[in-house]
Amino acid sequence: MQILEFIHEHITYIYLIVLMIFVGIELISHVPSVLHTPLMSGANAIHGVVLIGAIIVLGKAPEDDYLSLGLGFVGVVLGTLNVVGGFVVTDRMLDMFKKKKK
Amino acid sequence: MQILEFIHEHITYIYLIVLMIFVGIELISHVPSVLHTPLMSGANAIHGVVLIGAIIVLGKAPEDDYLSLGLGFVGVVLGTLNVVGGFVVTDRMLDMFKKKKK
Amino acid sequence: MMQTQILELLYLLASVSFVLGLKWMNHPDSARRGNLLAAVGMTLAVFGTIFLAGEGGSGMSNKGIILLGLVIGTAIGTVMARRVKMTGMPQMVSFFNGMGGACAALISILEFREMQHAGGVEHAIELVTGSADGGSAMKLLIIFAGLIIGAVSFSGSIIAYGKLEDKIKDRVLPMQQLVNLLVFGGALAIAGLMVGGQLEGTLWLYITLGLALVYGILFVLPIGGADMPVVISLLNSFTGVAAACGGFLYDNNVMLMGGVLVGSAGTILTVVMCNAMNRSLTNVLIGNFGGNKGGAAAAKSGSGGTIREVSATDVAIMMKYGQKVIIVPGYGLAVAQAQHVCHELEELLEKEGVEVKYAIHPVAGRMPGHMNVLLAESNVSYDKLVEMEHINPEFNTCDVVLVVGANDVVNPAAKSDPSSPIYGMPILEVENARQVIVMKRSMKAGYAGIENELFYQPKTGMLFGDAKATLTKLVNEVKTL
Amino acid sequence: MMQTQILELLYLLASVSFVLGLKWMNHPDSARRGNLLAAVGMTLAVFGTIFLAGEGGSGMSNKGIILLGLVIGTAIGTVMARRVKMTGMPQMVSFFNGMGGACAALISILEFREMQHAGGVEHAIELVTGSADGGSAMKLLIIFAGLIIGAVSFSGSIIAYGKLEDKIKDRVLPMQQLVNLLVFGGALAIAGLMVGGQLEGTLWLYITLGLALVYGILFVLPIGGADMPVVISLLNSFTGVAAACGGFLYDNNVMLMGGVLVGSAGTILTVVMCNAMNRSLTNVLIGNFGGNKGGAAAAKSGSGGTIREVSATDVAIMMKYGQKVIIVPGYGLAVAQAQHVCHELEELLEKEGVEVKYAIHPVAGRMPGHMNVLLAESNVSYDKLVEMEHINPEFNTCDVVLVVGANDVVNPAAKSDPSSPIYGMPILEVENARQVIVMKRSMKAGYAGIENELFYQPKTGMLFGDAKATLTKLVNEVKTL
Ligand SMILES: NC(=O)c1ccc[n+]([C@@H]2O[C@H](COP(=O)([O-])OP(=O)(O)OC[C@H]3O[C@@H](n4cnc5c(N)ncnc54)[C@H](OP(=O)(O)O)[C@@H]3O)[C@@H](O)[C@H]2O)c1
Ligand SMILES: NC(=O)c1ccc[n+]([C@@H]2O[C@H](COP(=O)([O-])OP(=O)(O)OC[C@H]3O[C@@H](n4cnc5c(N)ncnc54)[C@H](OP(=O)(O)O)[C@@H]3O)[C@@H](O)[C@H]2O)c1
Repeated sequence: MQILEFIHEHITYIYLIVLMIFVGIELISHVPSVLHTPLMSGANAIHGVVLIGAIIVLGKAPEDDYLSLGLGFVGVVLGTLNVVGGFVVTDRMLDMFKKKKK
Repeated sequence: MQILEFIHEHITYIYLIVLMIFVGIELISHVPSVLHTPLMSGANAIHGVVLIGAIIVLGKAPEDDYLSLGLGFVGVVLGTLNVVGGFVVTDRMLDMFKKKKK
Repeated sequence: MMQTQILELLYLLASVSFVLGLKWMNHPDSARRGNLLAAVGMTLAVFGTIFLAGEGGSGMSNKGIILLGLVIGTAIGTVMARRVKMTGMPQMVSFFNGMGGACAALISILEFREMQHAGGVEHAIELVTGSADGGSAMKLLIIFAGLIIGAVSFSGSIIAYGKLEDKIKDRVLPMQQLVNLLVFGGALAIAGLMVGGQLEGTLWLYITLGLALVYGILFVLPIGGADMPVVISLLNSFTGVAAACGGFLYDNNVMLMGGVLVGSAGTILTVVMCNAMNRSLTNVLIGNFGGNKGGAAAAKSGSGGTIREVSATDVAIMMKYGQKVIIVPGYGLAVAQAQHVCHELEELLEKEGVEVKYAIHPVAGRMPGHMNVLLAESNVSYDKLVEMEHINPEFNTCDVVLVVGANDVVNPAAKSDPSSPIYGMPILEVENARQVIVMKRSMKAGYAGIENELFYQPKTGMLFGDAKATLTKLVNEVKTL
Repeated sequence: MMQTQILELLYLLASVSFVLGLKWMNHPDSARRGNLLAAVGMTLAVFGTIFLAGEGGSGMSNKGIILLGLVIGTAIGTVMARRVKMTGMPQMVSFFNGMGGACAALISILEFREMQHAGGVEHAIELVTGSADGGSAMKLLIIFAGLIIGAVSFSGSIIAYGKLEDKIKDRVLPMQQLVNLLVFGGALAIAGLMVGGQLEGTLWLYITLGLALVYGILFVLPIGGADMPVVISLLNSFTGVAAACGGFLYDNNVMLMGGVLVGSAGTILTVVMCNAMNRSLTNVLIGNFGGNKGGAAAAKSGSGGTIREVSATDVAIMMKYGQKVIIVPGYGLAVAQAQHVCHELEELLEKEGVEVKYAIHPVAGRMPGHMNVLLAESNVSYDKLVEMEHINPEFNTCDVVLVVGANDVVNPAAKSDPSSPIYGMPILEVENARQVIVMKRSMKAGYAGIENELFYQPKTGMLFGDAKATLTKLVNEVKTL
């Protein structure tokens, strides 16, 4: 019964998650294999969205709590690394795949 | 601003709809053309889910409101036609596509 | 309330079953299972609603009438769906689609009635948004959307049904586009005024309904009968959207999900179907070379070259003493209901040691998969049906190609003539075979309404007559040889 | 609060941009645009959060520090991503992935701290569920999930990075499976007890963190370096799930959507990558024929037949006076960094009137697309790179095939020997060419660690030596001939 309760409380989340899983599966199922590496890299950049979590944590840290501020700051830097590095690397890779005029 | 208000109020619906649209597009984009007719028919059966609306309408009609009862009843019959007819026709069509042993 | 929670779970499962079902329908092997899965999900959702929804989770009132409706609908639906001939499938789908549209329109009417009874606008508020302002306008908006879309889908589907049953002919009104615009615009305008509160009263609702019904008729009437599969697919997605409106109205997840899914999948399917015929959707809807122009264009036939007529006896000999025969079935085979004789001929030849295959063009006939369905129905073995890409390289190893009532799908203009309306459509390359025999009744054009140069080539022999009659003749000839 | 509403809209747009971006990345033509779109969406979401989130929509506190972090991260990230060599891409991806994992773990630590400060369990309730019971347990559950998954992803990615940089060797502990199980089980058990309320205190959080970090190391350590792309893809999807946990925690739609998308897409991508190599995921993770076994199997070489060695001069003559040469690049070419000399040879031959093409096997090298990236980097024109399906029919029209440091991708056992571990993998059918020249350093096996019968065929000549050195020799020979 607790599981029903849980489903009830989070029903929209569950719908969203289930649908997004379907979207993810369908998107990837038809990719040519030469694009696997850039795709992996692109997906890597997208999960850098975790950066927003770090921003929220840092943004609500009390101004005198230096440990929180410090760790939050590190979190933001690392998250940004993931996002920026990820997108730049992917872009460089994909640049190799475009047709060149001879 | 009213549009922002609207988006705000229905944000989960919007997410659900957008994701479902993506799912629908991705699912259909890779179908072999011989399956178009059964697929159309299968989709037809699925939108028979409108039957549930007819059930709700009929289910809340006051017992002495004969017009509502009558129209609701017709709605349920038509909706059921859509669902049952749709699935049965699709099944018959798909039956034609299975490999037969000679 | 545990009931409500269980119902939520059932709705979730049903939504997933719709998605998975459609996904499985992508492959011939799993398609049937997919359809079954969606049906099971639907059943769960329907019975869940009847017995678990409502206040306190005690289920619906009027359970008896609801169940009666279900029983009657199931009985009629099953009988109709079982009785219909394979070739009548598209009109059946159209009919059922229309029923869904009508159902959506009825729901809207009843909801409107209820809103009026409950003292009009103010009451409905918490039903939709829970917020105080704009709530009832929103509800009205959804009601009218469901009404208009449902009604258009209903009347349009019925016209499509009639066309495919050959009960309704293509007809273009004078100033068709303008009339369409006026009718549809009228419906939208009235709906808009009612939502905005400038108009009131049930009468206007019925006027909107009427206009929407008329628009559905006008919309489908001028489109060529052969384009109906595309139109049905489009109307199909309309009904999906109407169902989604219902989901929005009742905050009902499974209606919303199912409706949106069909709305989006149906739209894409429509586009994909058009692409397979090498046409754009607007082209189908406005009708560039659809049905009614076929006859006219065909009149200017016999333009160039001479044709060579052959007799059934010649063809029978050719085939009997050949190594390999490929049959190209087309729309004419379906019209003549000649699939059974065709299968008989094939078996006969196989017994004589001739290899026989069928070359299946994806848009041969008038609905996608038409030829598969037709031939499978007459028990042709599945591995004799070879798809275009796989059979094309085989034509040059083949002695005789028998084109039975096909035309556009073997028209070389698609490859050679950039000005042809079918230019770019992949075709069956029958000219590579040693001999080509074309069976049709006359020199008339096919669906696209254009000349076919193939008929004038030296290696082509024409065998005129109704496909069924000619094939029967061939069977007899082969037997008596 | 209009700010909040705008933020919501931005999050919606960002979510859509992620989906569309990934969709566009499916085709080489639109891939770059897709990546850009996702980046734009991400930027909107990030700056939206900083300036519009928070109470009253006034944005975050500590804006200065946040922006400083962004600037520093952007600077370092851009420089690293720009500096890295093309062949070092996979380890770079792994590194950035690890940063994301670490970020997720840090978030969990800080949220836990805040829960403790705010007086522990009771306070957190409304933050997550809005309901009175189970709320804080739920929050703790999410925190621990984010912590463990993020930490595993971090340490695993760093090990994967080290392996690809050749700084860490494959190592199997005694009773590896058991140790793994204990460490991971321990982390789960402590987390479970804390969520259940039986354990308390920050110390346990750090113990869980430690165990998770150790598990990440143990998990990746024994897997062969060549399998790292698959492992990275898997860890990638882990980080996605960790990000989704954050979305759940903060009720933040864009984190949830982005995280779940990557979680599901990454998982499927992992499976698809395994399939392309004809292996199962468990096989990669437990290591059936991964890196460290290659050496051993290769020892039993020279099993059957004799080989024919050829000289660089012979090969140069053959190619110079041939009509058509096909080059098959493989892992050895990448290792030897011979792509530039290879391009030089190709240009030289083209100038002599020889037609030169490259045959690209989808899993040649050690990451998907490896050969495309490598050759494109050395300015080989894109239309000289022909994919497997298209080049295979061409081999029989070709005079010389030059296999440069490839092995498994041309191993005929994949077609002929059902007992071979690579049986069923599609290969480049080089045996159809008139002459096959194989350039490698020894008779050692490749990635799959198996014999290659091709080397013993009469039409095959072996040209031993480092790929770069040998190619340079060939270039000189062709020049001086
Ligand atoms: N499959 C789909 O989804 C779909 C949907 C809509 C449109 N289309 C279009 O339909 C066309 C299909 O090509 P197709 O080659 O199958 O057909 P077609 O081009 O329409 O040609 C059919 C031919 O069959 C002949 N025919 C008609 N009745 C006959 C009878 N009783 N006995 C013998 N012959 C008969 C007609 O010539 P006579 O009058 O001289 O006998 C006609 O030329 C394509 O243009 C396609 O784009 C397909
Ligand atoms: N692409 C991917 O995504 C991916 C990922 C993981 C694994 N794999 C696997 O990797 C394999 C790829 O096949 P492949 O044919 O490219 O490579 P391979 O089968 O691993 O063979 C590479 C060959 O190159 C030779 N070599 C190494 N260094 C060399 C040098 N400096 N100069 C000249 N030759 C050198 C080696 O022989 P010597 O030692 O005798 O020189 C070796 O036999 C497949 O089994 C695939 O499944 C691919």
